[in-house]
Amino acid sequence: MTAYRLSAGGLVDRTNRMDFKFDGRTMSGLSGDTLASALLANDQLLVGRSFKYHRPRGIVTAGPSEPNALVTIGQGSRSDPNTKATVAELYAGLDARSQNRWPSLKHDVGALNNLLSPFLSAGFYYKTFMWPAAFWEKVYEPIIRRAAGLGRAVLERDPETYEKVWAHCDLLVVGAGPTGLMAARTAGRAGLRVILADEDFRPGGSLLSETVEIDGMPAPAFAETLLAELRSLPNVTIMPRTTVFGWYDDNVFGAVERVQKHVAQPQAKLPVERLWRIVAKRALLATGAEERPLVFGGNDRPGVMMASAVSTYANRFGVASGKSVAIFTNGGTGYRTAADLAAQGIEIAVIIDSRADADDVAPTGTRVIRSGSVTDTKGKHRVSGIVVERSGFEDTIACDAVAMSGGWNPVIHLACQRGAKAVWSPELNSFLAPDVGNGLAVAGAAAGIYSLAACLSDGAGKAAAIIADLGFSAVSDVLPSVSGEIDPSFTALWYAPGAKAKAFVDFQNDVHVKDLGLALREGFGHVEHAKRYTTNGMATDQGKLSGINATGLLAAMQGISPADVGTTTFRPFYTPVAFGALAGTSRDEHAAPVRKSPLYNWAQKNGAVFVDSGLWYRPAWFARDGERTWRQSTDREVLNVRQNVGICDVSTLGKIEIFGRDAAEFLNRLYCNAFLKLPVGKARYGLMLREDGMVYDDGTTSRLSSEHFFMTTTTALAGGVMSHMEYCAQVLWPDLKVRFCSSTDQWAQMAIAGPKARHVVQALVEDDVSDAAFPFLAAQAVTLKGGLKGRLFRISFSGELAYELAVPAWFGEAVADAAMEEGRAHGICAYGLEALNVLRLEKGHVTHAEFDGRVTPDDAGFGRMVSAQKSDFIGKRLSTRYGLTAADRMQMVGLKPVEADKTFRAGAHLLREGAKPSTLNDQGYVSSAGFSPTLGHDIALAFLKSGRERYGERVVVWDKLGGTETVAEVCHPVFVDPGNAKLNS
Amino acid sequence: MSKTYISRHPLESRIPADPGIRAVDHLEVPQRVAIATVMAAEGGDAFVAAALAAAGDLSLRFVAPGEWLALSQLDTPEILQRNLSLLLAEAAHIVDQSDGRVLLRLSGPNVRRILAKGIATDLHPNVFEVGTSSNVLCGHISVNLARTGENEFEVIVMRSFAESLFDDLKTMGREFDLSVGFST
Amino acid sequence: MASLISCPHCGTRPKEEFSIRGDASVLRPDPEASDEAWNDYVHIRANPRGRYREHWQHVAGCRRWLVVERDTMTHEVYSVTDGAVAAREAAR
Amino acid sequence: MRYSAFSIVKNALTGNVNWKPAWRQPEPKPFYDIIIVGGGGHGLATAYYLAKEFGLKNIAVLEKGYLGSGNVGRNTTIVRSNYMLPGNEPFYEFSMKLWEGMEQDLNYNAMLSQRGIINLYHNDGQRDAYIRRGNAMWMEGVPAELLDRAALKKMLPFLNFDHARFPIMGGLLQKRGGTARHDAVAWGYARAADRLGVYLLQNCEVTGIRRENGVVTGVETSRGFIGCSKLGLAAAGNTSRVGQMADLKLPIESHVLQAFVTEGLKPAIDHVITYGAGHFYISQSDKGGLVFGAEIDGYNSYAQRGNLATVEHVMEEGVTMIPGLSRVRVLRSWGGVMDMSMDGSPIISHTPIDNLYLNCGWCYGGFKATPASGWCFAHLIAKNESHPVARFLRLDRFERGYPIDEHGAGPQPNLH
Repeated sequence: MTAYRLSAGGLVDRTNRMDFKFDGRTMSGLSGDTLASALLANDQLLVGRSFKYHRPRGIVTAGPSEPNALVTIGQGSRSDPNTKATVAELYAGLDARSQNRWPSLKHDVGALNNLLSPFLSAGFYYKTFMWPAAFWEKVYEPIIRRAAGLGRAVLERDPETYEKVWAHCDLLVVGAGPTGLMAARTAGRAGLRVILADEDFRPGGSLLSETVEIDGMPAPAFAETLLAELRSLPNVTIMPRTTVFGWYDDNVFGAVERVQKHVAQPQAKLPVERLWRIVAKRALLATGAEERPLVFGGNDRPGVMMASAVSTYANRFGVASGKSVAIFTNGGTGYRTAADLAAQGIEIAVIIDSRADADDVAPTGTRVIRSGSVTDTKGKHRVSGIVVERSGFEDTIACDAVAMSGGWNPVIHLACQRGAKAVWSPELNSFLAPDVGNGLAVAGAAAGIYSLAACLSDGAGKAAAIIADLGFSAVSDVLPSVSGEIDPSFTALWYAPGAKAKAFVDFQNDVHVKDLGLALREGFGHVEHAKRYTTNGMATDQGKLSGINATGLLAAMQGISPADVGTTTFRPFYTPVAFGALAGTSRDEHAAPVRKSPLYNWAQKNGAVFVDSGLWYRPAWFARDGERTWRQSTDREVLNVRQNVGICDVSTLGKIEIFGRDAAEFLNRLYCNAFLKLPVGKARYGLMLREDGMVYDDGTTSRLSSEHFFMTTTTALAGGVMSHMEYCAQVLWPDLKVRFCSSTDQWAQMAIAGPKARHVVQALVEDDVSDAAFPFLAAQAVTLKGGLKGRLFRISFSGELAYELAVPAWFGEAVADAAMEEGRAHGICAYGLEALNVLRLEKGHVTHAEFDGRVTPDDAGFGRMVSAQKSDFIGKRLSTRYGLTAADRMQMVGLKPVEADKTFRAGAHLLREGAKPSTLNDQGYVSSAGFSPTLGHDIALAFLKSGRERYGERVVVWDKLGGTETVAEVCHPVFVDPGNAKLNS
Repeated sequence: MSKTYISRHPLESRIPADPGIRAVDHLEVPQRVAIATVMAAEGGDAFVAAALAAAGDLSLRFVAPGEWLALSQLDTPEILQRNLSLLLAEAAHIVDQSDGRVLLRLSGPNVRRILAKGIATDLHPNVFEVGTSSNVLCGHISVNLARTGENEFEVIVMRSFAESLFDDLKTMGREFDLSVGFST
Repeated sequence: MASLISCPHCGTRPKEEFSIRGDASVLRPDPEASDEAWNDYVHIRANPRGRYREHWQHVAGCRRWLVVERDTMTHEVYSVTDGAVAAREAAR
Repeated sequence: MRYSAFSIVKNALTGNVNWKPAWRQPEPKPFYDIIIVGGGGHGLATAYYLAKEFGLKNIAVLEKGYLGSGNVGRNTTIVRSNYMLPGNEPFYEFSMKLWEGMEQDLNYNAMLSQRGIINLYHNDGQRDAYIRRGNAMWMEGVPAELLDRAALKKMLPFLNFDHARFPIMGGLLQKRGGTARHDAVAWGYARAADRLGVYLLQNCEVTGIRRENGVVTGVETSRGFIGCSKLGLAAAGNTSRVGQMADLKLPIESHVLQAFVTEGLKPAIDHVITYGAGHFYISQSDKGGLVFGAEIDGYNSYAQRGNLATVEHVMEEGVTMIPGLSRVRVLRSWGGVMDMSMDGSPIISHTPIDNLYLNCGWCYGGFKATPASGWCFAHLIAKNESHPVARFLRLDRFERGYPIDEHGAGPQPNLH
């Protein structure tokens, strides 16, 4: 027994015991504990294994920089790997397991790596595993890969929920320690909208671990007083358990709130974690400082901890880290810990001070070794003693814990995330935050101010400056008085001399001093090279503890200043954030919104099988009893449309109402074909190009009155075309008198197609729809029987006699029902996208399978449609480029199999008969293919080099991916009704 | 043959006929609102804005410079369209959107906390004042948001997105036991 | 810049409400301009590090195209102008 | 010093204190026959192949920061040759073959891991496009397989088969695709080039390109003027800035692409997987971190950092593709500056200036191209003619109307 719970003290609730499990063993902790403090209270020093050498490791810190005490919490789909025990809030029933060990934490086979460590020095991967050549891929790499990682991700569906929220404030204070609390109070009293965020479950920061008195109160009580006032202010929001992880452009901060990570059974109506996007006019970093480890021989033995952590465990959690604690320090903090231990009655084995002339006062009777160095530690799974050297004399001193203090680093992470580099302060022996403008200020220990009294004053002062800057007036304030402070200043010590064992810099990744030396020797001395070569700072703590020492060591080894070495780049996330929290509710079926057509219910009633099409769900086919495959349904639907009549939902096409004196001119510039003279009451097929001359989209546009047009776009590009038109109208031609808006959602639109379509349409509308009164491409407002107003268009994608009827969306279902009813006598059927695709394929009509963004109008056979008369339209000039008019371009053709029972599919490539497959011999590809029930064999549209000259030629449809080769005849791409007799009937 | 077609509210399948107990935070869906897009013709922005503002029986929602949604809870779409045409004549283009939009009304003490889960705009009472309206993104869906009372907001969404938005709002309100129902 | 854009019509909005098209300083040439002028317009970009004018559309808001003048290194925004206003100015 | 089993053992037993620097830190000479601007993967590979394959000497690589400080050290390490268009596929397959022999060639282990890359498809249109692509690969002799849903389910059971907004229907597999250790590629080429006498000049920023009578005579640098007979630019991310020094008009925009890594995890994802209903892609590194990314932020930027909105979008796609990622914690995000070209394909080309050569426009796919880019650029510089597999990657293809547009998105860089 070494570590233990003190009999009294701390901010834990001794009346509320909580049982939890570690590696299957039941242990007991208290409400207010972290998992780490509870483990220590149970004398569990060994908590993990390091990454490379699998060395036994214990708790080092009491906070988010913990490199060693990583555990998996929870079971099955609720397990969280790599959770830091030092920040995990204890709850009854918590189930934690150690990681990266097999078969057990105590007996780990992987520890053999430790014996091989001479071969596993920095960069060893790159020099080795190359012989014999074939072995890397087959033998070495799989072994290395299997050794990867720490915790295990189960990759099962997470049963819990997450959400995201936006918040706005005048001032965001990051950190609710002494500085942050004072800043929030000052700003809150002045009436600013303040958000005070703190990563701990209990706000107060270092005040929770302090033994000084403030305004005559113990520090934690003082914190509670400030918090009580803040809670009473409606303009102040306190957010505990909230880590601000990133600082983004325009003072937007990302923060994650652990809403229910500390409960065994989360409530279903609340998320477990919540992502906050905080838009802050100003922000104040009051993130405090991080204690710096000392780099000495054997410094990774379980029981070696940060001095401040030893103090925190004693003062805040009422836990002694050992019965006899040795302290190794280069500054005042070691003496503070000594005082804390003495106050709790814990034995201090020795204080080793690296400095010769320090005048810090040790507790009475404590042995102090000045100018001393720890060169090694004793013990196996926990420390049992230290080897101390002073002026060439060596001494072994028994102890069961070591508190180390290498000084302090301001926590400046957020301030350095947007490109500005940390600035070295020779006075403070630390990197300080750069000046990043007035959006973000830094205060207190985060600004290198280590005296508590000064922090309280700095927090209030910096807040006052922000208050004035934002035009508020500060309420005058009396600063609290502090008694009993210890001066935490220190002298830099990058490396404790005389190490007799590996002296670790990065604990988790097992980077020790010699690795950095090797990196330097091999030319990897740049701080980024050294990081990448040795992996120093790349572990889950991202170098919070190791970065500064690596910089210091690289500087010392080269005899230069740490300023000349610099730091590696600080990047989000300050501490790791779960995918789930960053994704929020936008996942699974809710990854994107669903758009539903007004005819969705109608389709569903009629047996539709839906397929997603962009954000929409559209009917793919309408299964009837006895049909077992989509092909059966589709073939029936196609034949029925060709022979009788069918009805299809086309509501998802983009619809745009265009008005204005210059509407026609606008369209004329937008489309490559002419629109100026489109008569009122007529629709026209239009082809829109990109400015580079390639086809962008197609559709029909109808002239409903002289200054009112109605455009349809494809479903896929409805949004894109709208944006393109807005760009043209607003940016390119702002002086054209044209206005437009989308009416896609206003109309339910149905295509009624087939030789008997007219009977159905005439039964629905009052107006005369005969060919004479309403010929092909007629377009006008109509009145349905009963008075409902709609629009009717005589356009056809299927190639049949066809109408598109549009009615106000809420009436869509009823009208479609009526159409089915009226059509029953004519054999009407509903048809879906699959049938529509076959119908258009038979007719040689194109879709985005053909218009894939690399196709010119001429490639697709629309060359003559492009107006030569118009002086300008989008895409005109660049469509004349050499490569876009070259004779060997691929042109759209039809294909039919030479043997009628042979099939082919889209994506196959084309070869000349007898030609060897090669990129050079590649003649083109199939863009769309399918079985034509009308013709009784497969047909395809394809793009073939100089294709229009090659009708009648045989080509090989080469589908190596599918293992087929089919001989096909090149033909005209219109397979059905090339004379348009049906269309015009 | 003459027919009377029945119109269906796009959220019919989502909202129970029996609304149950109304919570303090409530999502109310009016059955039918006449909505039209009004686009001022070139140069007519100021005139149209003034004319619309003067027409007392309309609710106006800002969409873009020279573009608004005009709402009427009383008139039919046809009457709204006719009234707007009479009012604005050549000065504006009017497009009926009554079938293309769905209006939802959120109210209650936690309404801002609910909306903040989807909307980035600062909805603080002093910032987003009563009468303010604007198109905003709610989650992944673009909507028109208006503050219509102390703790009341109206959201207008495109018909095809209505179910998705409705589901999203319910999820956003789950924490506060948000209740839903058609207007009675 | 890239977190928030102050739309001149709608106020400050998050990046999610916008789509981005590219360089706003290139002007569509006269139909009769040279091939080179047209190729430059469609394909050639100055791509400065520093001050830059870029077209953003407030797609989830007013749907206006905006010219966002900003710094491509610091991401600071200098101004946001309605695209039509900027186009008329440029044409002058 | 050559790395061998013998040298490893010998050094291990002597405390690893006798390893020699991987490359020299030389002072610049006043003149080189060839100067390559950019000490990233492409520039270093170019120098290496110039020396090794084309027997040239007196070459320098100028790097403004440290070697490999650009995108070669900040990408998601994916190696593949699964392209569709004839302008691209032969080039990337040439690259793939060079990857496969790289370790032995360089005597440096870049840890190529051919674990297979799978591109998921979610609808018929995507499937057809992948069939077209897979067949284009086979045309070039590159094996590809189309997996259906059942095969995929067996191989990647953790994908979201039951609750995906856009159902996963299948995938296109290239088994030879995979990953490599990105930094090591730069270091391997640097070390090998150095051994062949190439001068690697770090902290040597080019500030001007000196021209006389229409040809380049040398470069002004932060370490003084350095003359040359031929100048090759391989400064992706900063191409426009360097190109401007020679008044080049370039079809390039710089965009930021973010990448991410999770905490180290035991092996969980064995392939490189790309999401078809978005841009998400993921693989697991040999250290255990899941390395992933998705689309570019969308705005022009030279800052090597991105924005939260994109981060969230990437995570949404990730969790939707693999629901079990939900509780995995993301450790770090970073940004690289992409040379986005007008058609999404790269440029290895002559320029209007006779002795100035250009290598740029890698968009977000430059890493996999590193060896072939180096080889082909070296070929162009050494022989003054394009390597056959890179002959379509010309700078003038835009004005001539021969874009190589894999996505069919047209001349708007942020759509590629």
